[in-house]
Amino acid sequence: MLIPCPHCGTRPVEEFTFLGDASVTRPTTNDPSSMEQWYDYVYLRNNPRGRFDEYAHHSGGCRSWLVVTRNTETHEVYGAVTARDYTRAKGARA
Amino acid sequence: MCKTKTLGAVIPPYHSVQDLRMRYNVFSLIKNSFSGHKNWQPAWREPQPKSEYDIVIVGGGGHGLATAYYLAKEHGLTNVAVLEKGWLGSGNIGRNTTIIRSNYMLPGNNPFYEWSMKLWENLEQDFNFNAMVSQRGVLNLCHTDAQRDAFARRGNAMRIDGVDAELLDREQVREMYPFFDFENARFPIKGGLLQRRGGTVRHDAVAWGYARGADSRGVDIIQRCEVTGIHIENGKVVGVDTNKGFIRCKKLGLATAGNSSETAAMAGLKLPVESHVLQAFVSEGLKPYIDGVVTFGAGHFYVSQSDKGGLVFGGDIDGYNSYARRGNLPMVEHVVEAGVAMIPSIARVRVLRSWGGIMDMSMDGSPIIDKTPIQNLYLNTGWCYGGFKATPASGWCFAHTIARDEPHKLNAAYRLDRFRTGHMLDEKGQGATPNLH
Amino acid sequence: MLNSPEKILPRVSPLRDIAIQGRFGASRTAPGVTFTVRHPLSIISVIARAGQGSATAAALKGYNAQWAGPDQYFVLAENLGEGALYRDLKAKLAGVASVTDQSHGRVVIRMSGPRARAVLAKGTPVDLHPDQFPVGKSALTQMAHVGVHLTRAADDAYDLSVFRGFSESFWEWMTEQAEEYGYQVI
Amino acid sequence: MSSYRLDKGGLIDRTTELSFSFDGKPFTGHAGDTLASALMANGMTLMGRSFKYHRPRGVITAGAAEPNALVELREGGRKEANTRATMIELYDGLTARSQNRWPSLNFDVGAVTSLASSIFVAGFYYKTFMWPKSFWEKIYEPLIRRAAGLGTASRLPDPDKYEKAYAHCDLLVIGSGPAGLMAALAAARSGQRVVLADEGARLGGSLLHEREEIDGKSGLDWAAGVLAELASLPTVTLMPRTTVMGWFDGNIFGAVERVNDHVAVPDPYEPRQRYWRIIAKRAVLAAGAEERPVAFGGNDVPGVMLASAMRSYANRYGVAAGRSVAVFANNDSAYRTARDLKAQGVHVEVIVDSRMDASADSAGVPVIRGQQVTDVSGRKGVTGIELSNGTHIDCEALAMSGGWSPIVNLACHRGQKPHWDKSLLAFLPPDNGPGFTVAGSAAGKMLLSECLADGAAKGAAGGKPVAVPNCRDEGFAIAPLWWVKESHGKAFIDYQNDATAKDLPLAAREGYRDVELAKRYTTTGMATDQGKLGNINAIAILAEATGRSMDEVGTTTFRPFYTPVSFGAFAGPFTGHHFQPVRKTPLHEWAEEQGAVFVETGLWMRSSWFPQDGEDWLASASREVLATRNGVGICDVSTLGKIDVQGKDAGAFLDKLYCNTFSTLAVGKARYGLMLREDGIVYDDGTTSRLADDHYVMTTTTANAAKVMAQMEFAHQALFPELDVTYVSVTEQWAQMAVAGPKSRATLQKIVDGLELNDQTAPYMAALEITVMGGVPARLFRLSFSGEHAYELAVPADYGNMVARAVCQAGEEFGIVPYGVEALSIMRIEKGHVAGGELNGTTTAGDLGLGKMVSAKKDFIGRMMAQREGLMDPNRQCVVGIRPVDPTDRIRSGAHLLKRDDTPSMANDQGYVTSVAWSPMLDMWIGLALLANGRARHGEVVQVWDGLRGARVMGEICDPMHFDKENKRLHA
Repeated sequence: MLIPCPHCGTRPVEEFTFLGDASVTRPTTNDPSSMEQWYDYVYLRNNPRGRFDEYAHHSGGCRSWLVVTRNTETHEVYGAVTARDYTRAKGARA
Repeated sequence: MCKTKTLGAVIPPYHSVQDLRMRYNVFSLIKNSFSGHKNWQPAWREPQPKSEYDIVIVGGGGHGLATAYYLAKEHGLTNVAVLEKGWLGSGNIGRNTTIIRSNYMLPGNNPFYEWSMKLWENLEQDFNFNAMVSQRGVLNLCHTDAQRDAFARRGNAMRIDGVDAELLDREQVREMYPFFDFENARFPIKGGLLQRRGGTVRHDAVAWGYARGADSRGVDIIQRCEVTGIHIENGKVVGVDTNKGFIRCKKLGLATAGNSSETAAMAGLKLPVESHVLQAFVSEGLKPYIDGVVTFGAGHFYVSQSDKGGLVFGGDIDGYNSYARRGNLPMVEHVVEAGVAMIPSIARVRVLRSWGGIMDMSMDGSPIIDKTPIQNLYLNTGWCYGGFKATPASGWCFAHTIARDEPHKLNAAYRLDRFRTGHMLDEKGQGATPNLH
Repeated sequence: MLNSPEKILPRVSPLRDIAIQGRFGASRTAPGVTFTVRHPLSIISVIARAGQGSATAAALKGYNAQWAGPDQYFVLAENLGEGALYRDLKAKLAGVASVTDQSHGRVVIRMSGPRARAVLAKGTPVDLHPDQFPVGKSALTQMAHVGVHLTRAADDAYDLSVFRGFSESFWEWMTEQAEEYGYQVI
Repeated sequence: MSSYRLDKGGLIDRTTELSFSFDGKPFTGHAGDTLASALMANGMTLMGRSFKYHRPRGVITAGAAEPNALVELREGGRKEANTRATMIELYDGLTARSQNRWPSLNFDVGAVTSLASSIFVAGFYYKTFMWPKSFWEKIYEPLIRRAAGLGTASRLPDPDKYEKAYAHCDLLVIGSGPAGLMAALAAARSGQRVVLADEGARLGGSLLHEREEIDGKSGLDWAAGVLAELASLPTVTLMPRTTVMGWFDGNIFGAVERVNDHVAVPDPYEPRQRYWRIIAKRAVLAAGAEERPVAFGGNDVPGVMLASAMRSYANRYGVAAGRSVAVFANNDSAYRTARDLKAQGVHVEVIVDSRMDASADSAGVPVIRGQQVTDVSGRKGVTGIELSNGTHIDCEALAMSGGWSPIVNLACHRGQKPHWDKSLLAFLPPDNGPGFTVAGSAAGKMLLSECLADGAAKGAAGGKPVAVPNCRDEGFAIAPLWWVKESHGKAFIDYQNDATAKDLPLAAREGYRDVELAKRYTTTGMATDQGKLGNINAIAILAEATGRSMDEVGTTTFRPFYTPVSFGAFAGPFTGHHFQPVRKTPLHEWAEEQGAVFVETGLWMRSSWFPQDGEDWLASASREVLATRNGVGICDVSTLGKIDVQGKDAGAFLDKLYCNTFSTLAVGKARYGLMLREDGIVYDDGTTSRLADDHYVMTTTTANAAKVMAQMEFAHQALFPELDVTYVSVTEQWAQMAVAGPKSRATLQKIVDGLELNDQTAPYMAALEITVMGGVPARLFRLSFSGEHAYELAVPADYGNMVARAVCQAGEEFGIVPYGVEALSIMRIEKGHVAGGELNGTTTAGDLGLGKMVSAKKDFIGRMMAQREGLMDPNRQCVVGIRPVDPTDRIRSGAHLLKRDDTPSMANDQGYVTSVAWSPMLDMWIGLALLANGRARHGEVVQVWDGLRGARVMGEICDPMHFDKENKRLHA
């Protein structure tokens, strides 16, 4: 599998560490009533067969966290953006 | 072998198995040889699905078939269908590294896996099928003082509950496996934790034995039947859509391993589970080389030798979510590097084949066997890479949970809501990162 | 102003007793690869603060600054006293970038010669074809389980910068990979 | 003894004679031979025994799919089991032995199993060996295991080296036959970076053994011309002896180059094999096609082989399979064998063609049409054949051809399925898009002209086309024939595993109808050739038995590896001591001088203890503790993770990372910090110091340094990108030493420049930037893990050893000792500080007695989830101290805790001992433990149950701080 790191160019999968579903959003409140949101954030995961946004750490390269869009059934990689940009875009959508 | 206490159910001797079309034994083999083996009956029927069942189990793998078997055998529930989208046993039951053991540590896990071991020990006579249960020992190597301390904790947790465990020192390990690297190792072998009752089982035969046993009791095993939707009315499951039409059911059990998130999503449930590919490997056939099962403690590698002579081995998951039953080279190298580090002479042995299975990796490394928020929907998932050894107990407990609508005490800790309440069963201490379990 | 400590205590490379000068490996032909330990060296990590990426890049004009990640650089210099480059950059980049001295934390090995690229191909998945990896370009990668900051210094010369603690192990691996071509250490 | 060397012909070098031995007997052959061809040239047709029935077997193929002629090659640590004689290039001094036979290949007692073969049908073992139960493990299984397996693996370490490498190219061409050469040429001429790989020792593929002409030249000469052109181009890499064994995601191919398998012992500077990962923009698979056997009685007798193999032995190796041969085929291609053999002067008795309408040119060899070979006579060599009409024909060898199967394996390695072509009687490769195309006969192009044109087109892929050379095509016509059912003898499908044609209908009858189930039940296709020869026949027989089409039955999954790969190749140089890199601290040299015993800690080597005069670890560590507590000790703590954190929001960032607060820390001070995971469990701990308003340096535990760094990167980049903060590891920049004990200040004072150390200038938890030894920059932290008045001194790593020596010199008058991690651990347990045993990934701050550190005022990672009921339960196991009631008793780590009078059971389990130490200060074993509701149980006596080691002692629960509870020494 080749991952197109926005900083380093295309690199093979052995340079990356994965952290799963990137669609989760850390709650912005610590109010006790938000416990369910936190449970969802920490424990529940999108786990689709097919297109999937996932966190990937270029741990063997530039050490950037990326969000890679990939097909979990064919392993086709559609693209990657930095987690920073992904988070900001998600914030902008919210 | 150490004494173990029984856990409720009494395992019947083989002669109480009822209604088998044809008993298997050496005499039936000889008899059939005279007729050129033309008269063997099918091991299971190929029925068309009925329009309604009391219980439908989704997933014709080890856990699903075992569930159906024990529903029929232990609870007398035979109006049961097992729906399998591929061929019987095409999931992880047919693609694992065949290891059985009960060397667990936490109170929620240990009695469950020990019950599984007891069921293994009587399985073949129970279902009249030789699955080659082979208790040649599982040895976990340790390479640091901290690992040895952790093994001492684990071994004592086993012994305190009557499970066999031995802590070996370096010389005892060397006596068992003198050709391991004791001279030039990057991480010297300091000892190991041995469970002599651990071992291997011929994995396909487990699926076939359970299928034959369930079928003979009236369970319909329907292959090439893919579930495409779950019907829920007023918070209750009423049936499933399949490629062979709608099938009504009073109760629905999901035992779909790596596909659990997908099947649960049909009922609107999001699970604390990720799907990951785990590769396994077999070498060319060799004369006896490794007697038991051995796991390396300084890398990801475990190995045993099958009765056919192939070294069956594996390591870690590839690490990224996947539904593709195949992996990539980095993990192949990672596993094999550890293998050669453990056994320097293995360098000239050849790896014949690699394959992959999809693991239902849970958030604490332990499984879920439970009811769900939806009435009459039951869930069996989260086996990480330990599902095979659990097959008998998983089926036994899941059958109990479905039949009685409540978990058995053996699976009481495997609750779906344990993450919400903070009662995790985390043997490795890795937390909510499924790919580290 | 601090005293210059290397006048009292010489800096000691972790490869001092490892990178022995001489000719090694196959000796059928001229050495395919030449290794040099670049020591002592000043190596300063520069990381731009938020929004200061271009200001940082601009401020580093005139320095030997090698790309080392997004808005990050290693600035290298030879023959400067202990902490001199660090102090210089820290003053120049105040508020613009974080400056950290890594002079002792990394070891830089220069590998050159006609077979240098072939040796590197035994470690890194980075495509070293000159179209893809021209002179002056740097990459962060892994070789032999060790993180490497790799820079093409000339057509057939590369700098490999690794954490100091791994340098001995890395040296053993790298020189073994060069044996078939014959190598010299100078 | 019917095979022999022909007088002329072949690509062997008849002027070079090579000596070798087989089963101890000496033979000679020529350069260019394989072991198989050399044995045949010496009249040896019997080369192996089969798996189940120990049937005598000879070669079936001349290539990689060989299932029968497997031998043990070489000796000692270089011994390799199951090596295909057809792929071993002969070298001088080669030694090989036959396998799976006793006492000899010629007389094998194991063949007795064939007497009972009528009950040894597919799956028989699932039906028996169950009674009596105890017999399985004691009798049946040991027998089965001894009988199973093929060759014997060495138990000596492999002395050879292995390498790994990456390659990049625009086009990878797999296979160097007509299609592969044209593909490579087309791409190379347009300037692309081309890699051409072939498993053979010599490039050329089928052109090396076929007699077809191209552009008016022999195929061999034409190939030589193309190869010369390719070799002259700097953008082309030719890789003979390189098997591309797998296709992986990202168009990455795994390949193994057999650099030195063709010599007795590799050059000391070269590897035996080199494992390649080839990253290709495009690939063309031009692997050719595999000829199929036919299932008929005795189709395994030595001397029965594939028609193409027999042709190859004659044309390439100058060896005839027998003095008179017969040919049996269902297609035209086998006629070439008759013609080529005849041209070489071998007597060809007859061509038996199953087709009534066969019309290929037999060059005068008699053709019997519409007949089939039902049986072969002879046991260890062919003596004749029987036809379906009862005719017996004498011959010494039989060439068979059941048609051709395109070698599509690689094209299906990523889950694709091939599809059946009814006219070619072949599974054709799937369409994998432009990144991976299949060309030539691997794509079902059965004519030479088609192969050349297809290769050229797919190599160019729309780029500049190249001219396709001229050639004359041989015809290709075929009619189905899989299994001659009238056979009396066993008709083998999977030769090595002894799976017969009859096993497949039996499997279907018993319910194992799916091709995957039938495979598993009969073991067809599970031998070392992975079904290359037999699988299509098996599918056809299964299709007939179940009334399905070939496509409905389908193939089993094509999985890596195309041919088996040695463990050594995958492991490369990362074996033995080089399995993982060694990481040494900047004080390693100093520690060595001090006589340290090192211990692996992750990748680090840490000094563990410093024995003197034959001390064991306990005596040494105890002495080190006493000397430190009574005077001064120095310890290498460089392995702790050190992270430089800078920026306007550095404090705010640390507040997110730690459950306690760092934005309020004063410049020049350090603070202990506790880091949680988002699930509320403790992740790591360490001290963090503030060097300036916008500059902190934090420390992590040795074990978690890398993980914490990744966690910081995640927190900043994915969770809090708005924070203006940077962080970089400085672990390796600093040599760091703990200097501890009542004389630590006096010791350090001697090397510190211009600063008087006292409680005002360097109070407890001070963090100072200073210089030592006349100008060496340094950081001085007044921290204590030991509980003593202590410091940690950090200096740039290149100075580390010299500074450590200077500290030792300065402390000499106080009796300074170096102490290692053992002594460090003893002292931390005496003081009740938690470490790895307690920070085990399942404990909360509260469990560790650190609940008060958890801020209620701010958001931080782990805050909310830590409040779940299961993590707040007062009955959770929490850290306590434990010591034996009888001070002469020993407590061991990993022992479990039970109430005083309880019987051992999981239900009664109360916790366990996490860390222990012999305390030289208290003169007894002490420990830390996790105990249910432990904080409320100080003073309680419990059982310390260690059934694993047969020990049970009574222990008293106490405060975790065993020693100096008032912390007087810290401030002394």
